[in-house]
Amino acid sequence: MAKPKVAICWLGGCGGCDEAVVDINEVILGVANAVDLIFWPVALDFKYDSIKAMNDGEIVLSIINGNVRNSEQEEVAKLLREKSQLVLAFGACACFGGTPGLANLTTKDDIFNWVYRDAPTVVNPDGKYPQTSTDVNGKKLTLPEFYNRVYALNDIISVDYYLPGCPPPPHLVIAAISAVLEGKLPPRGSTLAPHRALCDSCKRNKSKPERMAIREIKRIHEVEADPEVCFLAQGIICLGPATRDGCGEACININMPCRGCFGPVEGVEDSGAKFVSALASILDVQSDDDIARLADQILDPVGYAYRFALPSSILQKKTAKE
Amino acid sequence: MAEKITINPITRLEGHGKIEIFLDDKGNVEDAYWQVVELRGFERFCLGRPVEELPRIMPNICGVCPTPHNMASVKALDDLYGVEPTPTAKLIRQLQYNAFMVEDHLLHFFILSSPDFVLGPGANPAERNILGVIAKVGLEIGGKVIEARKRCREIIRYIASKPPHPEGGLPGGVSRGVTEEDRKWIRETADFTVEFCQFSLELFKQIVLDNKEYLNLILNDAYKLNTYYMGMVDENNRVNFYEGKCRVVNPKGEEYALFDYHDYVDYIGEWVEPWTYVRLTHLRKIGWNGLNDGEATSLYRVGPLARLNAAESMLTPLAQKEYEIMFDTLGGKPSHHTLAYHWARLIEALQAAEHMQRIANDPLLTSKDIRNMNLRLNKVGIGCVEAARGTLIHHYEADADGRTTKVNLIVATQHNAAPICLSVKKAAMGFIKGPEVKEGLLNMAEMAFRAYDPCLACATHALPGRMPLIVNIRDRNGSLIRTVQRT
Amino acid sequence: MSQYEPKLVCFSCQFSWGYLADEAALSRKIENWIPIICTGKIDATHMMDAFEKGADGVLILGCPEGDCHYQDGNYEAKKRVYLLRRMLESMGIEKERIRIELSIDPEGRRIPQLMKEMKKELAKLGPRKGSMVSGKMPQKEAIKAGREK
Amino acid sequence: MWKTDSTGVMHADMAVKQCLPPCQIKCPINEDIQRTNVLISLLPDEPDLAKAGVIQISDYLYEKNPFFNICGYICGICELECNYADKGGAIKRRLLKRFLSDVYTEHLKERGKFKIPKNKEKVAVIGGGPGGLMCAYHLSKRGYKVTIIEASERLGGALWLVPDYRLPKDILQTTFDNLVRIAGIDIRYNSRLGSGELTLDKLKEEGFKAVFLATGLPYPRVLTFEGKSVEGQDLSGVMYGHTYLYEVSHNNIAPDYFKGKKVIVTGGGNVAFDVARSVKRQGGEVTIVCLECEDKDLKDGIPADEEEIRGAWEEGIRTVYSRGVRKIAGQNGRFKGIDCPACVSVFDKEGFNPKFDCTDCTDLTGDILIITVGQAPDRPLLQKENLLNERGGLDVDHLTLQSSSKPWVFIGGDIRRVGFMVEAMGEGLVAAESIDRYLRGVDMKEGRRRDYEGYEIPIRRDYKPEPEVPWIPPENRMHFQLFEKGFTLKEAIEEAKRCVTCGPCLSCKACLSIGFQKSLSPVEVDVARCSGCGHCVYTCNYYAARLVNAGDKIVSETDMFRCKSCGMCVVACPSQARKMVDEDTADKIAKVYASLS
Repeated sequence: MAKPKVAICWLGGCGGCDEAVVDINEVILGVANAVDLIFWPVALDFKYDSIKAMNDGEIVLSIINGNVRNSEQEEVAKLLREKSQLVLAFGACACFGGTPGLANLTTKDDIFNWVYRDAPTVVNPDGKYPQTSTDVNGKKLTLPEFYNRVYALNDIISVDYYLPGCPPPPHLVIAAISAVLEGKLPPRGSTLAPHRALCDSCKRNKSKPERMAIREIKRIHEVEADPEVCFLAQGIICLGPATRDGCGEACININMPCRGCFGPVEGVEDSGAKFVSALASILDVQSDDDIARLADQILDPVGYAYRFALPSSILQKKTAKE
Repeated sequence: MAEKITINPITRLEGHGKIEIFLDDKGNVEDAYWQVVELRGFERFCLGRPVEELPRIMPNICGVCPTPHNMASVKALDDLYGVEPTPTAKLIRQLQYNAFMVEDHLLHFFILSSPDFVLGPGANPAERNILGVIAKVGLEIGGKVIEARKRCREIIRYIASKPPHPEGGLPGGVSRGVTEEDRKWIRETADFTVEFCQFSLELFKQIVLDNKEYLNLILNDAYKLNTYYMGMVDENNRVNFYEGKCRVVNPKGEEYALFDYHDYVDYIGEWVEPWTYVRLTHLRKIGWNGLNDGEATSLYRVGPLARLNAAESMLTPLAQKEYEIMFDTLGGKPSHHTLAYHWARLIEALQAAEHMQRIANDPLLTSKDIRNMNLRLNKVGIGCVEAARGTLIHHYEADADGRTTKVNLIVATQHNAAPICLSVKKAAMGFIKGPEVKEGLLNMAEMAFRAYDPCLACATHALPGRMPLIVNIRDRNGSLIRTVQRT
Repeated sequence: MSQYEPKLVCFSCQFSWGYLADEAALSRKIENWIPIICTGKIDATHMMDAFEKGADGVLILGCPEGDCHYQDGNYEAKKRVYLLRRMLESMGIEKERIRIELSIDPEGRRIPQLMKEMKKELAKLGPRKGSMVSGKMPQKEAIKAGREK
Repeated sequence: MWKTDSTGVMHADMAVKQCLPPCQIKCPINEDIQRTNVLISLLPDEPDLAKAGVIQISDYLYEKNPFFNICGYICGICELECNYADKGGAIKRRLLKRFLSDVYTEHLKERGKFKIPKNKEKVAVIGGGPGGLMCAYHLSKRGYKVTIIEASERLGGALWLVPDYRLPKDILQTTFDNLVRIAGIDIRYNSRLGSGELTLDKLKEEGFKAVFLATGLPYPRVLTFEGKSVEGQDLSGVMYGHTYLYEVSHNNIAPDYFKGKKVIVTGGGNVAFDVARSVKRQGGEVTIVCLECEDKDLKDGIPADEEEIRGAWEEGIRTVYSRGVRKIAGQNGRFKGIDCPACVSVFDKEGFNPKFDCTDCTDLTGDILIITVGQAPDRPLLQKENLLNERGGLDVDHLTLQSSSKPWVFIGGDIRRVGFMVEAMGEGLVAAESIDRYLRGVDMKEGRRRDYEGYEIPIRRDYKPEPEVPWIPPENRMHFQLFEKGFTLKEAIEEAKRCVTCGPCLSCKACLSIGFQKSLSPVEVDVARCSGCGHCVYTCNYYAARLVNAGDKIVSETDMFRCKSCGMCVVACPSQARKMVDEDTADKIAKVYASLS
């Protein structure tokens, strides 16, 4: 029987997710044998038309990484959706919008003005901005439309499975791929990662005091963090409690606190909101002034709580629906 | 017209790219454009973020060369906080950095370039890939390539967590130190890579230099571009990836400028064209003179060949030998031969490997003194490193709370953007005659552009590793006569 | 702008607000009123949800400082509101859109009045500008460009 | 394997564990203190609006304690264990009850009789003091035909000896009259057990199926020194505190009876202080001499209440601590003074066994000596009824109060162990239960031994200081009117709010009874989600959320008894691993939000 057709595709990503696929090293050879990799721009030639020519659902699995920021990405996403039985949102950008999703804190105009006008190195006497279509001495050059905001993949198409992480770690990539190959997939809509929060597997979890309270917020550069002790217990913002486990504590291992690339814990809609609730509750403050003092030590709440997931936050979904 | 929205999966970094080639009546190439079609706006959405978080955000610019972004960012923080990293911290950072250079360069060479040389530019594309290379030079090489990548990335993981998204690095130091017991496997990895880089250079020489046809190809005018070159050098004008001053040499090879990267704004300008999202850098003092490599050109190139042109020697002995051999063979400095980037890349890989080896044996490596906590927040911080693909500059400003107020980034592929356009055009003109385009010729055009490894290419660090390319060929009215793809 | 009527959601602590009034009668008088056993029970998610569901503001009426039946629930709410406000501000939602008031009013007479006051404030702010950038949303599924040929 | 032929099996009765706030554990009848405090705190601050609420609360208390209003004047035993004691002062529970009393005592006459048909056996209660009354009330509530055999002409026993300035007589009268009416109890006044025909067997013949003997301690204890009675107690000018207070309660002593007289009172208990302060009010110049030392916290510390000591001191009563009485000196038949050696220790492991240092003596002269060193039971009677064991102690079971010699007789109250009024009431309650079991023929002990667990004070940012309790200044209170002003409605509400409700919801349910909550929804932890991050532990002010080791992992759990269902841990949980069982807040919110768009 024919090998299952699999497509791997990036949208607005950084290539790290493709690297992550390659990071399964030897295993990739086995996978390459088991499936018919019909579409992997980073690795393969492909004919765009050949995909359009396929029957709906002819592709068994499309692994899509990256978010959607322009018309081109939107179109690929929709095409692959139509041709694929399963779509796997691969990596934080596809699952929640990713770091570039923070761009939703600003506007397209603001970005253009800086990049093409205000940046110190810019030389742009005629104030030219990139156009979707330009005539260069009689020759028409086109560019895709740059949208006003970043979208997570499931804002654009329906997604069957999610594999979060920036990027997803090899062991989960392998697990996900074999799950598909062996047809051992959980119900649609599932996230192919553990259900609990990072603390569950964090070696520092046992180091916490019985009642953890924060009296001072410390920023990562301000202290020499104790590599054995819970970051929050040291007053260092760590997203671990509000972030899905599965990364293998990559950052914790190098003595850096979690920033939430695995997104919300199973069943939590908006990890940012939940994190604010949780963090506020362990602030040990004595007065209103104290609340202000301590909370203001948290320099950038949105940047911590939504480092990887702004476009899929409750409030962003709103604008997505509009 | 559906073709207009055909996805052109070429570039990474600031996203995708495509090449448009325009023919004149005779069907000869009149014009060619390489377009970067994506933009993400890191320079804006980083505003308001705590500045110390930037080294954890910037690697998302590129998951293929994230370590340079991480490192440039950390160095910008050292600068912003007016702090010198401890000697040990500096060693650890450079260990991570060189490990990255080795894996990135080697993989680019084997998976991307070697097929063209080992098998020949005109070889059947179906075999013209890493598998073909393995078939020809032996299976164990494929294994070694994967092994080299794996082992180098282990070092990165150890120091800075996820290799595609390093999260380490703090102003004045690193977040994690190296232990004595770990020094052992790190040293073994370094030794292994030095060996493998030497082997690779030998392979390159046998296959390419001992083959007139290939040598001529390298020296072919279609692959020649007379530009300035920029690269970072130490106080002895030796190639240095991690620190030093920026040295620019003119097309004749004479020093045009030797500047502290803090002054980059005086030297580097970014030209805006409406047909591409990438800003085209050029030498500001000369001024934008368009896409040309004539006398008046203000274009400069960066990356392996550029670095070697801009420097006077290599940092490490073995690499130095290779450096001399290369310029002798290519007829002196500077070399304008774009394909020589591949050779230069291997020589740099060797330097990186040797440097790793030196660090792995440095007694200071395992000291506990990995942070300099004596931080004094300044207003501005600028960091610069030599990324695999060329000079990378991160420029931050922050308010009194250390909140980011300004970000300006100049990334390698930007420096090369204009030259790439030019090279592609030249190569196209050189090889594509008439609308009947042979795949081999097309590949030759592509080779011009691939030589820069414009980051998108390193995305092909993957099996079976074939460079995808879509070229739209249009008549003088601009209507598309055909889209050529290698199949 | 004149006919613009801001939508307000009001949470109130049962131990201090309107506990002597007939709840049913009162809630007929006050729209979008949610009596809750302790304001410490209000999750940031609830507040964000309110905005997402179309509220222009959230008013939280807690019990007086030190009088919380559950010791410090009113204070918990304060901490949460303060932090959330700061976050929402950077997301383009003015801090005036969440207000917390710690006081007592067994009959609950002041609730409608407090809501009116806040609505006045909100009317000045005008309708909520989505949350930060709103984007033209490509509608799901329907594949347009890329296929017609 | 057993040396003897024992099976190794032995009946041990199960102790029923019950979690309560410490005040309710301290209270011998476990009154629902927390609940009342919560309800008082939610009263309207308009007196006439509040009245209905006060009556509602009081009715509930009355069910268990038909003279809680009296407790409101003289019983603050629960305050001794209040967690707040060392956080700013115990919650003034007594005054809160007195606040209720001020409204409710008046209202008592409107309270209807028990509806229960009196179709059960006849039971006699001997002694109409607090213990006897409590027993009678609860038996009659269960349908027994109860008769109180009272030696005197009034109910209340020793309560009458409490001076008016602490407990007005009309309160007592109203309370007992209504109690008898409401409970439908028969009373035989002026009939003393042992006098004339009246014996226990006689009562049996009369058809009483069970008897509760609660005759208290009718006789004053004589003054002794090193085991021997001190001579001179028969001198004129020497009297016993009890006799004195009895006469005072009958207004048999002229208001200025002690004018210009130096009066010495021996004894360190509350009764001694009642005596001293009454004497003071009748014009005497009073000195108290007690064995115990000044520091209440020491084992030999003075037993009288803080308030009594303070009151006496304010009123200019001098107290001589750590002195005994070795000799009572007289002159031609009249009392002249006492000779007081230093007391070096009052109690040893045997119990009360004072030691003196006779090299350190002082003489105190005075015109009158009032001996108030305790009371004694009617031993001869108990002997005659043969209720004593060979060691001369009462032969009763301490759990059931059942007499071993006469199983149909139950003995409790001061007669068994002298103590506070409410302790006697407690025994009355126990006796009622025992008699009921005895007459129904069920197991006397099963399920009765209780082992209480008290709770620590909940965590909060600031604890409030206790309110100042206003007393009439000493110069204006030299009369027998109440000198303590009760709480105003506002003060009562404030003080009730101060209570931090240490106890579990199960023993309170105040919020349910007023419809704040549909149910007590304990918090459940979904272990499939809990990562043991511990945020819940810090937010929980009741030590209900805690972390436990589960293999190599940590998870949180909820102590259902401690959980107050406030929901704060649910909010604090970043994993939504905590949720409240059948709880409607979410629906309420959803409903409102739905109406928004």
